[in-house]
Amino acid sequence: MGANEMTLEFDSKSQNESFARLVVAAFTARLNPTIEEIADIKTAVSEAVTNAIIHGYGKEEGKIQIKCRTLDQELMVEVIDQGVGIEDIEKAKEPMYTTRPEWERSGMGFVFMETFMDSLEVESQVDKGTTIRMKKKIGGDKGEKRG
Amino acid sequence: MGANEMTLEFDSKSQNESFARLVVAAFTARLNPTIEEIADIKTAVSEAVTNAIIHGYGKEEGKIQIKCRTLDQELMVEVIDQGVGIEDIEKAKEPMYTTRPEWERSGMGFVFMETFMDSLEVESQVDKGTTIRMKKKIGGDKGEKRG
Amino acid sequence: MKHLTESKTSFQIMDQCLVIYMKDELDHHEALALRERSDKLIDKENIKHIIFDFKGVDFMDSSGIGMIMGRYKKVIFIGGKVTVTSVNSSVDRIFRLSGLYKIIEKYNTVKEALEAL
Amino acid sequence: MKHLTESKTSFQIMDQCLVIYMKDELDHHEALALRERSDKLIDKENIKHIIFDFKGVDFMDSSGIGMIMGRYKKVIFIGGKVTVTSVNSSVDRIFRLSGLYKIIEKYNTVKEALEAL
Ligand SMILES: Nc1ncnc2c1ncn2[C@@H]1O[C@H](COP(=O)(O)OP(=O)(O)O)[C@@H](O)[C@H]1O
Ligand SMILES: Nc1ncnc2c1ncn2[C@@H]1O[C@H](COP(=O)(O)OP(=O)(O)O)[C@@H](O)[C@H]1O
Repeated sequence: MGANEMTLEFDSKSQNESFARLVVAAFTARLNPTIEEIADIKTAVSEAVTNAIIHGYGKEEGKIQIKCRTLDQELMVEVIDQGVGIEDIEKAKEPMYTTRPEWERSGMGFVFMETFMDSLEVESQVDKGTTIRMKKKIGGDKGEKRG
Repeated sequence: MGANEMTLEFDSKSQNESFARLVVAAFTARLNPTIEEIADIKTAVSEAVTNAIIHGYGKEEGKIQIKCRTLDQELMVEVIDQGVGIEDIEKAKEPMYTTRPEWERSGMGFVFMETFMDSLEVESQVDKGTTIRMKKKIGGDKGEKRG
Repeated sequence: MKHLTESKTSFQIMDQCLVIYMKDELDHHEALALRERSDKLIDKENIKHIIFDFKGVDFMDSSGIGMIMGRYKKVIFIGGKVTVTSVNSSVDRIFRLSGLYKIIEKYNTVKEALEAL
Repeated sequence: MKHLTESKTSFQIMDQCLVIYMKDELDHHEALALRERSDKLIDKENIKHIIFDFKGVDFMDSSGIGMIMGRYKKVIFIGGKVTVTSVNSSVDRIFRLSGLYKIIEKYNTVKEALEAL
């Protein structure tokens, strides 16, 4: 199947979290994902988008971009903010690590992104913003069918 | 309810028509539309997106942008292409007028957009592209509740 | 996508009548696929009448109108009829606005449409 | 949105036990609303035990974990218990990965959870 791309840009409001998940899930639909694969993708996107809203922008409001690309049976998703950025990426990825315990964050966001997707890359610069890049093959055992 | 905005950009492939409708419908969900209002919006968006794909870009492939904005109980949608443009906009809007009878076009696209939305504006320049701007109030009789 | 599309719509042929049971959303993308598949059958099976069943369809836009008109033009010359069945209210509205009921008939069920041929 | 959120979740209080019947998708947005509403009840009604019923929930992310841990911290000091019920497989996976089952218990139904208090 040929490449297909989309970019979504939306306001960093918490009410848009479910909208963002749904858009990525709908875009992935043509790869014929299983219900479990869709759940994985929705969780990972939800974590990244929530982080952009609460950590990236916090009390400010900004724009969040989601770029998606499907090629053969692979989905690539990028979640991009121009927020405060992450100082220590390795530390941020540790399970249970959160800079916002007072907001009842569990520190499990990056763990879920890594667990539910095949790969996770984090690019971030303090005061510039953060880009989360995730990939996932859909239908691992249907791999031979790709062309 | 405060303003909320999103922009979607995607490839002009016919398989993305249903995706585009769904995204606009999902974005409108927080205005609590009736099933009929959602059907109206999906039809209008489908007409505009299909036109961008087949008339705007034709055999070429390009990018289509959809901009949405909700404010109070009103939805504004723009569907934008950088395709061939429309020479005579008034003629194009006439019922049953189509430049592509050989593709089994019915020439009813603009009629449906006008019928199903509250307002329709068409901006177009030959060889530059076309912008379709549509607005619709959601929940006409709930109007008093807006604030 | 072609595989998906084909598995969604089912076809039934009785005498010279083709019944097309459509599914989900009839937009330009689906209309293209449906046009191709039904025209093959119309030619090969020498079809005269066509019944479009909308039971499974919850969305249609003007591309659906064009697709139905296109099939109408194919069979009208041999004295065929085109009918639509199980049309829900939003699809019905599209048909009414487009004036299509001037040339095609509407029945509640495929059975009624078959009896009326 | 607040109205919508509130009408989706329902609450039931028996003795000092609060049962929260959640709906749809438990993400950060919903967790914020749920936190506010349940904490009011916990304080006002002198709640000791909390049962989160997931029957109507088809999605949860790490914000749900944080919200449940937050309520756990509120009742643990007065010897309360937090349990979850009717957890589907995808929510269950999130609980297992987060290690939450070390501090909360899972039951099939609210009835079973109430009996085990
Ligand atoms: N987009 C972002 N912008 C700024 N900081 C971020 C972003 N995403 C994550 N972080 C930082 O990484 C930490 C860990 O993130 P995560 O594992 O998702 O846990 P949580 O969101 O529960 O804190 C956050 O507490 C925050 O400090
Ligand atoms: N985005 C566009 N770019 C270029 N031409 C367009 C565009 N949208 C509409 N048109 C022109 O306007 C005509 C009428 O459009 P419409 O009422 O939707 O009918 P149809 O799509 O069935 O032809 C089209 O046949 C085409 O010539």
